[in-house]
Amino acid sequence: MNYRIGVDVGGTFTDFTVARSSGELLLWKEDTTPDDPGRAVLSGLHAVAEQLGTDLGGLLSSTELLVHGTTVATNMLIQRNGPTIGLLCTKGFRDVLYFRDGYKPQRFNMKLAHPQELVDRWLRVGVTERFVPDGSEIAELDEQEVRQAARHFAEAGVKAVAVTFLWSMLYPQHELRAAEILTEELPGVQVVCSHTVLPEIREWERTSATAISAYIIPRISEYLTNLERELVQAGLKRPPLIMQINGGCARIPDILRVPVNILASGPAAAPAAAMYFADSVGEDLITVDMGGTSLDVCMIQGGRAAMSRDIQVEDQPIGVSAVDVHSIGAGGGSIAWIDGGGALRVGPRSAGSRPGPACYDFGGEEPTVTDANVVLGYLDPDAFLGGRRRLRDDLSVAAVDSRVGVPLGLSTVEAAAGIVRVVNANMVGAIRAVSIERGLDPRRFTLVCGGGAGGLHATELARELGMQRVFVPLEAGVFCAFGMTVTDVRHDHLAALHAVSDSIDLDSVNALLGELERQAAGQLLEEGFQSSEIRLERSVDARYPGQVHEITVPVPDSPVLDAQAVTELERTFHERHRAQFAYSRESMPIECLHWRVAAVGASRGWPRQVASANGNQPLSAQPARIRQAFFAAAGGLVDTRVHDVHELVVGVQVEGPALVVAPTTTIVLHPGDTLTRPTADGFLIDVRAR
Amino acid sequence: MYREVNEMPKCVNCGILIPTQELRFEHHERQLFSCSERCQRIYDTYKYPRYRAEIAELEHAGDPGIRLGYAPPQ
Amino acid sequence: MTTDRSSVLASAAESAQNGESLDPITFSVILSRFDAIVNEMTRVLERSAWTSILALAHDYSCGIYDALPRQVSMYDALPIHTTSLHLVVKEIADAFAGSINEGDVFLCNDPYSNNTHVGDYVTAAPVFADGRLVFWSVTKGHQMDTGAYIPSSVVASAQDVYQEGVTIPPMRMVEAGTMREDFLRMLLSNLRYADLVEGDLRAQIGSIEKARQRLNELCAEYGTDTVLRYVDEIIAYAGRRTSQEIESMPDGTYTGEGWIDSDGFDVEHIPIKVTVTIAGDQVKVDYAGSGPQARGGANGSYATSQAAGAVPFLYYIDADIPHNHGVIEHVEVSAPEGSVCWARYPACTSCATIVPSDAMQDAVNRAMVAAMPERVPAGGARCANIPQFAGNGADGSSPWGFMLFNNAGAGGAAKDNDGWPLWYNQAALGGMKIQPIEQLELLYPVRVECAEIETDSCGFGQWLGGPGNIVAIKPLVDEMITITFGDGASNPPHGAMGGSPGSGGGQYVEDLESTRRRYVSSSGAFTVDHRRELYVGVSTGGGGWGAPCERPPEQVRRDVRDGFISASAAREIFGVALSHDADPVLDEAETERLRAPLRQQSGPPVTPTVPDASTWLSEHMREGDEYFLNPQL
Amino acid sequence: MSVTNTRSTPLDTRIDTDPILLEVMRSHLITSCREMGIAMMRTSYSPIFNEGLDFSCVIFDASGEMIAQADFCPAQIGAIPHVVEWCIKEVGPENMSPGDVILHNDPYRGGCHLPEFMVLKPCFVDGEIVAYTANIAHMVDIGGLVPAAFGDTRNIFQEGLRFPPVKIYREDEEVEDLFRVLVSNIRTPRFGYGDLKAMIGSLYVAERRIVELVEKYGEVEFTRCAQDIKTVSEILARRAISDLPDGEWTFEAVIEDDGVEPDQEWTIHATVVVRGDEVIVDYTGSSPQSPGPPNQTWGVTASATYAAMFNIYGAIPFNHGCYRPISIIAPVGSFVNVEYPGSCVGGNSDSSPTTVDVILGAISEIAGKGTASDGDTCGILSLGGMDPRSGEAFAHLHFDGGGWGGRHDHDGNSAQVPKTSNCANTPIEVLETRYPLECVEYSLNTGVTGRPGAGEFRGGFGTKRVMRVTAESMTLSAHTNRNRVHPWGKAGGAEGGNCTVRLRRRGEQEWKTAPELLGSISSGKFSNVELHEGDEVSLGMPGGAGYGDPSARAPELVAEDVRNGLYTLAEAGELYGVALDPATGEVMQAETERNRS
Repeated sequence: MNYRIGVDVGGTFTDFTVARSSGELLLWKEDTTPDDPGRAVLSGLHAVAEQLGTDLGGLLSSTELLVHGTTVATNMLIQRNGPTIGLLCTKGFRDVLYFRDGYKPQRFNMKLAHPQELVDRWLRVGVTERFVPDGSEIAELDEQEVRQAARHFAEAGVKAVAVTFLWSMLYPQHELRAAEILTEELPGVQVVCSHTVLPEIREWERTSATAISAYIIPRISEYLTNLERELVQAGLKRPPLIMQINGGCARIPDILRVPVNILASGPAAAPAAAMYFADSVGEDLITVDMGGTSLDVCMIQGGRAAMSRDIQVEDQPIGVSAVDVHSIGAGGGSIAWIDGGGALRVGPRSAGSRPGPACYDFGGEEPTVTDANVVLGYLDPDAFLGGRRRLRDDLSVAAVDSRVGVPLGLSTVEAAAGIVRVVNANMVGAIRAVSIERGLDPRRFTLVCGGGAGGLHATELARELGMQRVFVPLEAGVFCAFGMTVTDVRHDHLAALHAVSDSIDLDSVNALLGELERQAAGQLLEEGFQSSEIRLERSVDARYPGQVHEITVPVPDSPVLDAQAVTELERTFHERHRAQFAYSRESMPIECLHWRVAAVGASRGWPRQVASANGNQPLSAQPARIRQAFFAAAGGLVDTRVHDVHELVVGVQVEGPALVVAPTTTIVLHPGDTLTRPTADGFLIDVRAR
Repeated sequence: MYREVNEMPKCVNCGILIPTQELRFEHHERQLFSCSERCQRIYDTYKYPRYRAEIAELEHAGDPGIRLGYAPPQ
Repeated sequence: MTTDRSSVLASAAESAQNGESLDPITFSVILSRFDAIVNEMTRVLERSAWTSILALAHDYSCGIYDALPRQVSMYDALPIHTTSLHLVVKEIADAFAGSINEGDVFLCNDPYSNNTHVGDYVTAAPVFADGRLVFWSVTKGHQMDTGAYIPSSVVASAQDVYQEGVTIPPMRMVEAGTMREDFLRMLLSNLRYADLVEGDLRAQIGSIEKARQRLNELCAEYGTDTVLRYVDEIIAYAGRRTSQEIESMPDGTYTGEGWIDSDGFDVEHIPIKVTVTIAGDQVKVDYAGSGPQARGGANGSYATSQAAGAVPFLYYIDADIPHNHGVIEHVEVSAPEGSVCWARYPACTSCATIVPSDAMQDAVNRAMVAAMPERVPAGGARCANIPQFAGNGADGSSPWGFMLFNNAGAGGAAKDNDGWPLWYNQAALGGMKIQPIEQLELLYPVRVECAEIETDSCGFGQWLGGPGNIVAIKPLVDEMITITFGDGASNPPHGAMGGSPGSGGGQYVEDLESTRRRYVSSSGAFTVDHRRELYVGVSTGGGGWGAPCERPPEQVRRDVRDGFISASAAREIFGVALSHDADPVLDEAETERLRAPLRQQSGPPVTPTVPDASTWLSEHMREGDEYFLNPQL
Repeated sequence: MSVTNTRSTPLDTRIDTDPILLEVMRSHLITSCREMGIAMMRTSYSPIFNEGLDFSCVIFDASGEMIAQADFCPAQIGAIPHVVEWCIKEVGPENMSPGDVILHNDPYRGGCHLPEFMVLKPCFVDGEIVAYTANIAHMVDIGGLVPAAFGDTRNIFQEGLRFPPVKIYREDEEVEDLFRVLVSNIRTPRFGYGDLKAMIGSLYVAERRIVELVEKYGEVEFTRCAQDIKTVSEILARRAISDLPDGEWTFEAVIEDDGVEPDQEWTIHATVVVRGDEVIVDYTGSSPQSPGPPNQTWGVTASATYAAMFNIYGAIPFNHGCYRPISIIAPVGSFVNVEYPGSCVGGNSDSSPTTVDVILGAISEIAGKGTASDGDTCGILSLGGMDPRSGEAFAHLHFDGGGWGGRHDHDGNSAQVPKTSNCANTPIEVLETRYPLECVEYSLNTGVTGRPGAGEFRGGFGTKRVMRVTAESMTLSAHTNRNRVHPWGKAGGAEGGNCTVRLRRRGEQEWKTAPELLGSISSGKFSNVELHEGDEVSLGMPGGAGYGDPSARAPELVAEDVRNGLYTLAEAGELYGVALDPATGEVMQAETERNRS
C-alpha cells in the first residue's frame, strides 16, 4: 500500500488528506498549533496512521508524496503580527516601498489611507553602492556603512533583513557581499537578497517581494526545517514538498530561497481540488474556502484558474506568478466586535485555535463566527469534528451576549444572526471582487465550497449573489489538503538573455534553454518522477523593440530552436499581441528578455472510491436527530432535521431547513434549498432564490 | 509601418533619397543603392575612381560613400 | 479595487419597486461590466504602449459613451478628463454626423474642438449593435511629442496654437477598419520619436478596439435594448445619489481665490477667482474675475475649464458613486472667454489640463472648506516638478526624450487622513504612476542619483499633507534639454482649518565643479550639461489639515523618527518634545507645556491668503546662486 | 558586374514624329501650362501668387518625366521633376484613381522647403494614366514657430507642417478632414485654403487640355510625341555641352552666418566636369549642414545647378530632356543636401542664388566670359500678427530686388529678385491694402554699404525699402544674406554691396541692428521680434558686383549715373576716376585721363 498525503495548515485547523493507492481517502482535522504548527502536523499524522492501522513510521515510509501547504505566512501579513525587520538599500532610494508605483486607487476618495509599508522608514537604511545597466560599478559597496546599518538594526532588534540594491538582478555582487557582512554582524538574523527572490527589473516589486520574504522567513524557516527533520526522522523517504502560490509545489530549500512563494500556499491548491470534480460541476467555478481565519476565493473559467503576476497581498505586491486567489480575514475564528461608531464588525482579527472560539473553552472570551453558528444551532456541540471536541455552547452564548448582544441591545440569537449576516456580507464582497467587479456574472458559475466553515454559509452566499448551484465536496473540510494530493508538481526556472529575433544568437539561446530544462527536469527526477511523467513548458517574455512591457509567449516545442522556430515564435507573438491588445506590428522583429522553463510532474491518477467508511467510522458519533436551529425565513428557531453524511447515499434528496453533518464540515440548508448527491464525490445544492 | 525619411536609402552617387524602388547593384562585392542607371554609371566611372580612398575610409564608419567630403556628423 | 456596491442593489431594488422591471443583480453586473471593460482598455493601453508616459506613467484615460453621447463609464480615468471627455466626443460625432461607420476610428487633439490640450490625443470608435450606433469607445492619451518648436508636448513658452504643435481637428484615422496610411505618415512626419508615437497611437486604437469587442459581447449576452435600459438606469442611479449628496451640502454662495505662478513669460501671480453657489441638488461654479489670458501656455481650454470646476464635487460626494453623466449634469461651470481659465483662439493652451485647472480646483476647495470641513481637503500639489527631458541624439545616441513623474508633489491632507505622496497634480489626484527607476535607466541615457522624501516639505496639521520628495537626475549624453511646465512653486498648496501650506519646492541645476546652482521657476526651458551638471527637483508637499497641536504626540514621534518632519518642527509647530534617539522618546509633561499656548492660537480657514507666499527659494538659495524666471532655450 | 563604358549610352536620335505635329503638340502643352498659371493667378488669394507669381505649373508624361512648363520660377522648375518622380514612386500609380490629387511639401523627399506646396494630379484616359499635371507654389504661412516661415529655425519641427505624399482629393472629392488639419495649422487659413484650391483648380484646367489632346491624336501618338519632345531637347542640350572643351573647373563661395553660429561660414564648393556631351556637377567639398535654416535640400541644389546650366544651353525647349546630360553629386548631410530633421527653409530662397553663381563662376572659366556675382539674397522679411482692420491673422512674406552682377557686355540689372526666382516685387499699394504696413520709402539703394561694385560694367543697384507698422503689434522675422560677405567682382570689377536690416523704435532717431536692439545672434537672420505701432523696419538690398576694371568704364556712363542720382560727384571720382563738372555734370576729359592713368 502506498500513500500520498496532503497537509494544509490553516490558522485554526490543520487538515489532512491521505490517498491510498487503492483509491480510498482518509480525511482528518487537527487543531493548528500556532506557536509551533509542526506539532499539529505530527500529531495529526500520528492520528491518521492510527486510523490506517499502522504507525507513523509505517505511514511515512510508504508515502511517495507528501505535499504541505500553509496559510501561516498569509495570516502573518493579514494580521501584521510578524517580527520587526530591516531593509538595506542603495543610498538615496530608501523610500521605494513608500512611493510604491505612485498610484492612488479610488482617487476620488480623499479618506483612503496610504498603505502601511512592512518596514518602518527609520529601519530602511541606504548605503553607498551602485551599478548601472551596462554593468559598470560606479560606486563600490561601502562596507563600513553596512556595518553601521547592522548595528542600527541590532539596536532595533530586527529579526531579519531584506537587501535590495538597484540592478542587483543583473549584478548581484554587492547584495551578496552586504549579506555576508550582515550575517557576520547579526548572528541569528536572517538575510534575504532581492536578486534571489525576484531577479526581474522593477525595483518596487522586487523590493516588496524581498521585504515580504524577510518578514515571514524567521517563522517559516524554523518551522519548515524542523518539520522536515522530524518527518525524515519519522521515516519519510522523499523530502516533503511545499505547496506554492503558483499552484505547484517545491522542496523546502527552494522555498527558503524564495519565501514569498509560500504565501497563500494552501489556497493555491483549491483549483486543483475543484477541477477534480469537473465532471459533476462543470468547468466554470468559483471556489470559496472558509477556514478558521481567512476566506479564499478563486475564479475558474473553462477549467483554468486565473493566474496573475500582479498579485498584492495586503497591498504589498509579490511579483511572482501566482494563482489569482482573493483572500480576506473572514473565517470561523473571526472575532465579532463593536467599532468606535457602535457598528458591529467581524474580523479580520481571528481567535485562531488558541484561544479559539469561546466555545472551545480554551479561555477565549471574544465571540467568533463559530460561536454565532453554535448559538444559532447550526453546529452540534456534540458532533463537532465528529465528536472529538465537545463545544461549550454556554460559553458561546455568554460571549455573544456580553460583547455584542448587550452593547447593541439585542437578544442572543439576534446578535448571533447579526454576526453571521455581517460575515456573510464580507464574504459576498470578496466573491464580488473576483466576479461581478471583473464584469463576470456569478450566476453562470457553480459555487464550490470548501473549508470547515464553508458549508455553514455557502447557501446564503449563493443566494445573496443569485447563484443557483452550490457544490460541497465530501472533502470540503480539508479541501486544499485534498487538492494537494491531486495537484501536479511544478518547478519554474527563468533566466535573462536579451535577443532580438532578426539577429538572434540561436546557439546561446539553445544553450540557455537546455540548461534551464536540465535544472527543472532534474529536480522532478530527484523527486521520483519518471521522465515519462514530466512535461516541460518553455516560454519567453517578449515585446516589440521600443515597447516597455512584455507578454509571455510559448517557445515552439522543437528540440533545438532554429530559424524556422524563431519565425514560428514571431508569428505566435504577433498573434498573442493582437489577441491581447487588438493590434500587432508584423513588420517588426521581437525582443526577448526572460526565458522561462516550467517542469510539471503529472500527478498519477489513482483509482478513486468513496472516502472509506472505516477510515471515518470512529469520527462519526451519532448526532441528535432533531435540533433547534435559526432560520429567518422560518421565523426564528425551529426544529430542524439533522442528517449524518453517511445516511445520504447517491441519489438521495434533502429539503431545507435541514443540517447535514459531515466529519469535517456542516452544511446548512435553508428553507427551500434542495440537496442531492449526484455522485459519491459530494453534494449539489439547488439554492432557492430569495 | 512608418519609415522616417532618414531611414530610407540614399543614392550612393547623387545622394538623393530613394523612396521605394531600391535599385540595388553590386560593386566590388558591395551591395549599393543608386537611383538610376545613370547614377550607377557615374559612380563607376567618376565618383568611385576619383574618391576611392575616401570612400574606403567612410565604409569603415558604415557609410557606402554618401557623406563624401567631410567628417560625418556623428 | 473592491467597492461595496450594496447601495447599488438597494437603489436598483427601490427603482424595481417603482414598477421598472430591473433586476438588481443584472444592474450591478452591467454596471461593473462597464467598469471592467474600461479597466481592460486601460490595461491594454498600459501594457502595449511604447512610451513611458503611457506605459509607465499612466497619463491617459479610457471611457465608454453612449450614442448621445453621455458618459457611461470612466472607471479609472484622470479626473481632468473624467468631466470633459464627453465634450470632444460630441465634437467628433457632430463633425462626421451621417458618415460614421462601423470600423471607423476618429482622432482629435484640438483644444478648440473641445479637447483638453494639444498633448492629449483622443481616439474614438463608434460601436454598433443591431446595425445602430450604441456606444463610443474612447481613449485619450498624452502623447510624448506634438511637433512643437521644442521637444515637448507641453510647451509653456509657446505663444499660439502654431507653436505648440500640430493641431488635429476631428479626423478619420481608420476608415471602416483600414488605417489611412497616407494620413498617418503625414501626421508622424510632423512629430518627433515618430516610431514610438505610432506605437502609442496603435496601442490606443487597440484599447478602443478591445472595448468594442467587449461591448458587442455585452449586447449579445443581454440584448441591446436591455443593456441600453440599464445604461439609463445606471446614469439615473448616479444622478439620484448625487442629488442626495449635494442636497446634504449647505446651500449658499462661497468665494475663493488662488494664484497661478506665471504666464510662462514675465507676468506673475495671475489670480483665479471662483464663486460657488449651492442650491438644492445643483451647483454653479463661476470663474468671473479671474486674470486675463496668458501670453504663453498657461491658458485653460473650454474643456478644462468645464472639468476643473466640476472635479472637486466628484470627491466631495461619496467616492462610491459611479462617475457617469448622471453626476456631471449636477455641476454647471462657467468662465469668461478670453480669461486665463478659458482662452480665445489662437491662444496657446499647452498647459490647460494642469496650470490653470489645478488652481481652479483648489480655488473651489478654498471656497468650500469652511462650509463643509469634513468633505474638503487641503490644497494638493499642482503640476510642478514634472520635467520633460530630451536629447537631440548627439554623442551617438539617437534622439530621446521622456517626461519624469517621480518628482511630483504630494496631495493635501483631509479630515481623518494624511495626504498621499506623488499626487502629480489636481488634474490627476494621484492617478498616474511613477516610472520604475530601473526602467528609466534602461530606456534613457540618464542616471537617477536619488529619489527620497524631503523632510518638512509637507503642510503641517492635525493631519499632514503628503511629503514632497527630492530627485536628482544626471544626464549621461548630450546637453540634456529640460523643459518644465508647471505651477505652485511660488504659490504653494494651501493649508486648511489651521493646517499650514506645503513647502512649494523648486528646481535647480547644480554645477558639480563650482557647486553653483541655477534655480528655475516652476516653468522654463534650459539645458543640463552631462559633463558637469546635475538636475535636482524638490517637490512640494501637500497642505496640512487642522491644527498641528491636535496631532497625537505618539504619531508626531513616529513622524520625526521616520524623517517626515524634523524634531524642531515637532517642537515648535506641533508642540511635541522628543529625545534625540534614533527611536525618540516622548516627553509628555514638556509636550503638554508646549501645547497649551499653541491651542490658544487661531487663524483663517485657509492659508496663505496672499500670492507669492512660498519661502522655499529664500531658504535654499545660497551666495552665488542665480534664479531664472521662465528661461527660454 | 561593373560598367566600364565611361561615355553615356549613345542617344537614339531617330525622331519619327512629324516635326510639325511635334511642334503643335509642344506648344499646345506649353499653352496648357500658361492657362494653369493664369487660372492660378486669377483664383489665388495671396499676393505672393497673384502678384509675386511664386509658383510653377508643369506637365509630366506617364513615365513621370517633365514634358512641358511655362517660364515660371526656376528654383521650383528645377526641383519639381524630382518631387514628382519620387512622389509617383512612393505612392505608386497603381494606387491612384481618376480625380485623385496628391499633396506634397516634404523637403527631404526631393522638395525645396516646407512652404513649397506641390499638388499632383494623374490624368486618366480610358482608365489609363496618360500624364500628370502638377503645380508647385509657395504657401506664405505653414504654421510652425515663425509666421511666414522664414527666421532662424533650428529644425524641421520649428518650420511648420510637413506633408509627405498624401491624397487631398479622392475621386474628385475634397478629403475634408485633411483640409481641416491643414487650415487649423496655418495662421492664414482662409488664404491657405483658397490658394490650395486655386492650385488644384489649375490642375483640372490642364487636365482638360491634355485629355483633349489625347482624344484628338490618340494615346499612341501622344505618348510618342511626349518621348520625342524630351529627346529633341536632350539632343540639343548634349550638342551645347559638346561644344565645351572637356575638362574640370572648380569654384566656391561661402554663405555667411546661419543665424545660429554667427561667425561660422558655410562653403558651397562645386567641381564642374565636362565629359563629351555630359556634365557632372560635383559638390563634394562643401560644408556639413548648418544648424540654422540656410541649408539646401537636394532639390534646391539640383534646381540651382540646372538654372546655371541653362545659361549655356541657350534657347532649348525646356523639359526633362534638358536634365538628362547633367549629373549631380551632393554629399548627404552636407550644406547642399540637408538631412532630416535639419532646417532648410532658407536654402531655396537665399542660398541657391549663390550656388548658381558658383556654377556660373566655374563655367565662365570654361567658356570665358562669365559674370560678376549678383546680390544673391531675396531679403526675406516674415511679418505676422493680427490685422486690426480685418480682425484676422495675417502673415506677409516680404522680398525685394537686389542688384545683379555686371556682365561682360552690360551693367547688372537693378532691383531684381535673384535669377533663381523670377518673382515680381509686390506693389506698394497692394502691400498697404493687404497688410497693416505703411511703405515710407521705396527707392534704389545708393547707400555706401549697399551700393554695387564699380566696374567697366558695374553691378545693378538693389532696392531700399522702409516700412512702418500700423497695427498695434506684429512679429518680424528675417532671413537675408550678404550682410557681411560681399558679392565677388570679376575681371577687375569691384565687389558688390551688403544687405542691411535695420529697426527703429517709434519716436527714436537712430536705426539699430537686431543684435543691438534685441540681442539676437545675427543681424540678418532672426525670429519673432515684437514690433509695435509706429516702429519702422528698413531693408537695404545689396548691389551686384562689378565686371572689368572701373577705369575702363565709359565716363559718359558714369556721368549718366551721377545725373540719375545713383552716384555723387565724389563717388564718380573715387570709384571711377571720372571728374565731372559740378555745375553741368559734364565729363572733364583731361582731368579724368589724369586720374585714370
